[in-house]
Amino acid sequence: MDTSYAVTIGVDTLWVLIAAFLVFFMQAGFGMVEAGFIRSKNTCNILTKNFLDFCMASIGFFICGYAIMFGPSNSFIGLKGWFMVNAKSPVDIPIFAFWLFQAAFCGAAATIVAGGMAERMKFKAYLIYSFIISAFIYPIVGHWIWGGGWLAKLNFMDFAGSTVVHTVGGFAALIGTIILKPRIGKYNSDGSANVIAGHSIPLASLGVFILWFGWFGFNPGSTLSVGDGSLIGRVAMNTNIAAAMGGITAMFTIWKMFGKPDLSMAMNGALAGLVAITAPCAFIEPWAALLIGGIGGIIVVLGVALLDRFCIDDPVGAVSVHGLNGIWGTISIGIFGQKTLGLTNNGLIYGGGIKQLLIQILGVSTVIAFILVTMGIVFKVIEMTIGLRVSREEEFKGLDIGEHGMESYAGFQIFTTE
Amino acid sequence: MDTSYAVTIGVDTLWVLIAAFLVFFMQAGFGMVEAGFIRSKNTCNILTKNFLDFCMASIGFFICGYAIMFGPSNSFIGLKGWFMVNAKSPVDIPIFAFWLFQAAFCGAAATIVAGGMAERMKFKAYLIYSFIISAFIYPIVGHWIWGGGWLAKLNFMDFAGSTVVHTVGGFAALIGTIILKPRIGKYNSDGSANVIAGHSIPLASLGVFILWFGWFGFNPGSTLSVGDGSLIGRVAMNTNIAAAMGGITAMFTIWKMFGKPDLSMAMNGALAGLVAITAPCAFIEPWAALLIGGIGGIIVVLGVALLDRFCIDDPVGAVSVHGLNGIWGTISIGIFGQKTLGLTNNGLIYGGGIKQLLIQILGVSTVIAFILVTMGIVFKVIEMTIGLRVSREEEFKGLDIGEHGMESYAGFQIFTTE
Amino acid sequence: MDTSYAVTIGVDTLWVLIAAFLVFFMQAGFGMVEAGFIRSKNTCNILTKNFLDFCMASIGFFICGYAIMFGPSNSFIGLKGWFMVNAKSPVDIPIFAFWLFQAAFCGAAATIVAGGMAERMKFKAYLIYSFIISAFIYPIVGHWIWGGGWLAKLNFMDFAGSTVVHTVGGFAALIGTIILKPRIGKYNSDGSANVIAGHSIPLASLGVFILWFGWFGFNPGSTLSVGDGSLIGRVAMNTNIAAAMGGITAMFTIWKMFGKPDLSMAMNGALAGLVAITAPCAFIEPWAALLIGGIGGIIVVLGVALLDRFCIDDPVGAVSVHGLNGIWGTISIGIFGQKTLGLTNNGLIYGGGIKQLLIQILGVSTVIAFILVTMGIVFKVIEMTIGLRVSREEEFKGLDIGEHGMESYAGFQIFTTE
Amino acid sequence: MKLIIAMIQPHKLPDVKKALYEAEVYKMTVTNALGCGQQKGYTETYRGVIHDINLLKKIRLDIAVNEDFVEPTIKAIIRGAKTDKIGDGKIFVLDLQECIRIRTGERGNAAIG
Amino acid sequence: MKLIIAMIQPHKLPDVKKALYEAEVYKMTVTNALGCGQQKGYTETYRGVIHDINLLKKIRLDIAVNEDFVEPTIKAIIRGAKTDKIGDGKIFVLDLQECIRIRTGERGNAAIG
Amino acid sequence: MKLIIAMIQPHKLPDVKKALYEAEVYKMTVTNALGCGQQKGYTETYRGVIHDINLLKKIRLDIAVNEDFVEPTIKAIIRGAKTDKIGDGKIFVLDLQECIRIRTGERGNAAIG
Ligand SMILES: Nc1ncnc2c1ncn2[C@@H]1O[C@H](COP(=O)(O)OP(=O)(O)O)[C@@H](O)[C@H]1O
Ligand SMILES: Nc1ncnc2c1ncn2[C@@H]1O[C@H](COP(=O)(O)OP(=O)(O)O)[C@@H](O)[C@H]1O
Ligand SMILES: Nc1ncnc2c1ncn2[C@@H]1O[C@H](COP(=O)(O)OP(=O)(O)O)[C@@H](O)[C@H]1O
Repeated sequence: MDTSYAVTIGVDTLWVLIAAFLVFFMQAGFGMVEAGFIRSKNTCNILTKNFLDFCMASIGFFICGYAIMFGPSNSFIGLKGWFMVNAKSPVDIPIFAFWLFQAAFCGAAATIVAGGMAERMKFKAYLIYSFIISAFIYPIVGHWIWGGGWLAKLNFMDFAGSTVVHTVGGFAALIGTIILKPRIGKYNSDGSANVIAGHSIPLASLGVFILWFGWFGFNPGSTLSVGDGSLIGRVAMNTNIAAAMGGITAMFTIWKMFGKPDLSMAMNGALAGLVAITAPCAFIEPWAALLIGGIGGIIVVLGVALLDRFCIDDPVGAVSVHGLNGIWGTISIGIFGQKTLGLTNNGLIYGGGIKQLLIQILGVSTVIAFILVTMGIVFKVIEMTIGLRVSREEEFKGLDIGEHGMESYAGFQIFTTE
Repeated sequence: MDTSYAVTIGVDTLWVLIAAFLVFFMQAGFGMVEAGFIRSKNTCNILTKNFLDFCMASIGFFICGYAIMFGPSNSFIGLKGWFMVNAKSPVDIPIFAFWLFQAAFCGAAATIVAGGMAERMKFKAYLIYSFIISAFIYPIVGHWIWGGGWLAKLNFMDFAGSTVVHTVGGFAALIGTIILKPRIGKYNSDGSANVIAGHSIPLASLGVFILWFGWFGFNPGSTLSVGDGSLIGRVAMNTNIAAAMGGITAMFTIWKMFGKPDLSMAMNGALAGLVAITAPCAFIEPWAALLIGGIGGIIVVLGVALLDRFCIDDPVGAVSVHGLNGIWGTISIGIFGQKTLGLTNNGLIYGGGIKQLLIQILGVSTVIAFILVTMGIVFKVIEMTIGLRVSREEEFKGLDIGEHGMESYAGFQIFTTE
Repeated sequence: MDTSYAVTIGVDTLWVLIAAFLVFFMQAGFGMVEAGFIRSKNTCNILTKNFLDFCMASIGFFICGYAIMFGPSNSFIGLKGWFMVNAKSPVDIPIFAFWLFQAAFCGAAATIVAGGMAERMKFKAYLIYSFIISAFIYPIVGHWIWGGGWLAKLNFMDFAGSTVVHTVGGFAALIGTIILKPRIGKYNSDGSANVIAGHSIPLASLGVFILWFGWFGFNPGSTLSVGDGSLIGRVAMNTNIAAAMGGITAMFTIWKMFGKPDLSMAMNGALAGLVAITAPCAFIEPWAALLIGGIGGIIVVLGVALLDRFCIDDPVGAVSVHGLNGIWGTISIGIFGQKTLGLTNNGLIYGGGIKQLLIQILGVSTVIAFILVTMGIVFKVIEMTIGLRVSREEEFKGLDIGEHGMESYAGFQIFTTE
Repeated sequence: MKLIIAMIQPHKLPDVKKALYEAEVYKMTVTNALGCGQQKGYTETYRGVIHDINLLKKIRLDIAVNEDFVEPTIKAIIRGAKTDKIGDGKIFVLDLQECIRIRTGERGNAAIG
Repeated sequence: MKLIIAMIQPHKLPDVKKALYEAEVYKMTVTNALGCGQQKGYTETYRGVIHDINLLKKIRLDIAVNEDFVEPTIKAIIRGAKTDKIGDGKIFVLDLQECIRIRTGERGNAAIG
Repeated sequence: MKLIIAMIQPHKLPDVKKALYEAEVYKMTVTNALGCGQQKGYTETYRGVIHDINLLKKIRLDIAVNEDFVEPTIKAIIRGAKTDKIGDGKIFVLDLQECIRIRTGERGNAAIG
């Protein structure tokens, strides 16, 4: 046959779909990390939450999430395309492919919270929360930044979602865990913290690799088109460098501070680097990625220590990884970003002044404020109605038996003396 | 250099290969799910079966499977291209890429059975079975439906294999487990069932995510070409929606029926949704995917209960997930399918009448009959020759030690009091 | 809009990036296999090594690795493009994408060693080693073969790295484990070996599937372009056939020799087949892949037995899998390779005489010599400075507690009586 | 009072519990253990090395009873655990000087049940 | 000398250890066990089958002490383990005929501590 | 008859078993336990929190023997387990009133071996 050529839109769809598959797979990564970092007696519970919040997110984002996020109308909220009925795709690629990519992002934002509120939150309460955040809260923020909303109009930049996904998830986790209070036995009366060790480092390690792997869909996929490959190449390399550097700096920081190279922290560091690079990945040079990731790795270690100082119990480090580094990544655009790579103004060090920096700060702070208020209300209402936290007895026995009537590791002899 | 353009066939091959890789990866998913849902003392055994049936399938499908499935000649069986020697590809993409995609499917059909017959089937017997099904049985059915056989000629539709892969695997598992009899201690003399809890929920949960991930190759990849991306986009979205809805309905069904949200069932529900959507995914609207998946989730819960009623011991739910939902998915085309999306007749609700529905029912029933008979004979012959089931002592001690002389979790203290 | 067509370079970049992601993911596979095959008390340690060597490799390959491997200049070593500053890509695809693909390969070579030296090597020592091999040693060999160095000029062929990656890693592991000495209790005074069973077969099995999955990026991706898909199709199919056959032959060999089908060996066999097919995958017919993989599966079993004979303690079989089969795969080109598939001379059985065979042997032997000498020095120097091996007490207690102050499975009751 | 310790085959635990219930012995503590005795073990092979396992999985029962319950308890354990195969296990009887129920502080016979 | 065996609720172990330290009892051996007693268990449901669990997680303490430490030890255990809920557990006291410290070969009272 | 209970270092189990075999003691029950004694533990650090571990892995042996085997058994255990380091463990000897072999119903000295 005589050669026929592939149409651009087909190749772009192919690319976005593969990226969407990878982002979906991150859900498994979140599940394994969260499960690995908590006690075995609550493992089935966190996995159920993680599994169902993606299901909920898919349905919620189908029913109204997409309409709110990408539906036309005012710059605060979209209101068109309920149930995807004549919903439009803002880009060239077909609506269904675009939806899947966005739905996977929505699921990620939702599941971040599970880790921060792990080992004591009621399952019912979690189900409700997860539907609300993915059907309403997340899409609204998304609309502001990616849906042509007011922040987009201000040229606020967040390439792949440091703010949209990670800051949202991280600060929802923060307000959630504050309202929920620490796990029994985590802090002593004198405010000092106790170790509540994760039950499976291998699970956690696998999870981090899966997340890193999925991030190659998360960031490069956000180009939404292949073009001549130069942009997706840059984004992919920057993503990898930031992650690697984050892992290294986090390990050395904790090593210096506490005398041992703690894998759980090194892994958090890589995730921190990934979160931080998510916003700027397209607008910077690799050496900047090295810096951004490296700083991210330090931030996460200090963040975890800081939270313990304030007796805020975040079992998996969700707040430090996603919350704090979401901020850092968003701001870093204002410092290392380049006009030639698609920004409207150069970053600080390229002589672009503090203009972009201020826009970034403005954007991320409003989002944080919005999340703390709205999610604070959501959690409070849930607490006052069906209740947010399981009983003391159930917390001792473990949520697996209490909430699901089953064990995660039937037959295994496990000490539960915490 | 002056721009050169990518040829369609190259891009399509790229797509089909990536899909093939994802489908291959499902093998890991099956392994983890099956292992997680059984007792630790038989884990190494099921993983060995799962690992080797893919090896066997690859070789078997290379030697004669492909020739039988896609070789020209009569409409019952193909007989050309042994050892792939001048085998032809029925589509544009190169033969080797097409082979890999098909071989991965073949492996999936084979491994479904491992779960249904877990914890008591001899390893040798399993090796022989797995070669036979992947080299002969599966390819014959495949020939009927995808190889231009008689069902294809009747316009029987099965886009990605609800019947070809899942019904085949599910009903092979059914007849197998019936012949094999239940595990010791599963049912009491009064016919009531006992719990034989899976030993690792995290493994199972990871496995389900891997399967879901792989399904994005299984269904969208079955387009075998990228085109303008609209079809693969639709298939991918429908696949995701059905899975999510299946997980949700299954969870609520079991919650209602037994008082607890059982993760193992919710996960089975998602798999049920995936199996059900496999046949219709290209021919329907997303809202239909929602329904098909949701119903699939309910079917799987009722199916598991039903089998226990009849004292048919299916440790991982293979029959309900793959068998029953394979039927449901196949039939659903006759209800929700659309002419405009590539069917020859509209489905029931689009006023196409029951024509397509009847064809679908005819197709899936003949396949079931064929499987029950052929596989029934295969298992019976194996039973009478080398034997199908391990000794009572070995079943107590566990097949890991009995068949493989090793433990799955050396050093771990595990209660084995079942 | 009127159809626009996708540019070749974009599609090729897409392909190489996806392949790079898959190769990256192999890191998780290595981690799970290595962890699964050792004792639980050293699991966190091996995972930390595995995690950090990839981080180190990424940074090392960024700082100088790439410059040494692909920088122009003499045929022994490249010396241009430090920190990737005006580094060039030797192929059409953009430099950043090419870098990521190559960096992932570099990480693989580094991590192979972790398994061979597992359960007794100091963490600090490992960190230093991993930086040196990925920043200097590996790139030099890479320069010879893929960077236009002297072996490339001799038409030495290694399509995807049987020599460059696997022989390098395997023999670095060999010299390392020899210098390190066996684990306490592995060998008796009479030279007979004891079983030190791996602690988690499921982890190992998952890891092997991940590696196999990743290999579909490793080999087919090495085409670095999609073209009309026929080459990537061939490579993918050959890769799969060799792996499957390797698994089967290894299982039957061990079964015959020791009476039981040992999954850990069957899995090593599949990896052996993958390593062996890595060099020739593009230059051979599928039937040859069947042979090459099958022989690889036998080699690995005999190799493991042989090492035990010499009291060389290789906990995960790194030397047999990567070292020996790296040699076999490299040589096999000289036997089964075809001119029509891109070689300069036909292989032995195609009447091309022993020319290519000799070149292959020359190449792989020089590389081995180079590795044994350089890495031997590296390990010796580390031993004499900061020390290579942990204390006897720490080895008993486990490196998790000794080196990292944490347990891998907190709460689980584990016998540690070895 | 006596403390009865029994080592039994793991898969006989359900039967032993049933037998004990029938003998109206409802309280016990169960531990899993490894036993070494006449019962020969099995060989494991791992990566080409053969290995004899002579520590076999057993279940240990600790049951504190009053004098008049000693024989019934022993009989019940035997009834439940006996398979006439080597490895069935042993029963050990120790003298129990004192028994205290933590919840109530009760001591002696009253605290046993 | 006496051997004191106590079965307690897992989550009370830290409190019991604290109480024992206060009573200057520093040496003990801890095992995890499953207990069956008055305390009713819970039901598990798995894949549509309901299942009663009556073997509950317990911690077993073995503490060898000299005569004069028996009562203080018992009191300390009760202080630490008591929650007044069914399931708090039991303490058993056995006569210990001999105690040897492996390291030194010391015997008797000297070897206990 | 006596019941000998020994707490030893996990990695000494093979040596102890060898020593016992040499002393013609072939039957025993092994349990894994956590011990707390003079031997100081170690500190774990996890996510920036430091944590003292004072429950260390130990192996518990239960061996029922006839009178004339008591001393040989004790000596064998010491021979196998002694490393002269703190933490080597303890041996406890209890009086065993009765011993029954489940398989045969044999009682007393005959049932021990
Ligand atoms: N003298 C002993 N001391 C401690 N435990 C014993 C003793 N004899 C037997 N056992 C326990 O009883 C189990 C079964 O004993 P074994 O000799 O194998 O069978 P049988 O009692 O039928 O001869 C052993 O595995 C061990 O756990
Ligand atoms: N007679 C006994 N023999 C052995 N263990 C016992 C006995 N009675 C109680 N136990 C242990 O003590 C635990 C608590 O006893 P239980 O009867 O449930 O509560 P309480 O002692 O407060 O009545 C049980 O789970 C069991 O482990
Ligand atoms: N009085 C005791 N009661 C119960 N177990 C004890 C007692 N003393 C020691 N042990 C056990 O013996 C182990 C070793 O004792 P330790 O005091 O650490 O060393 P040493 O006996 O050499 O002084 C402890 O970990 C504990 O398991």
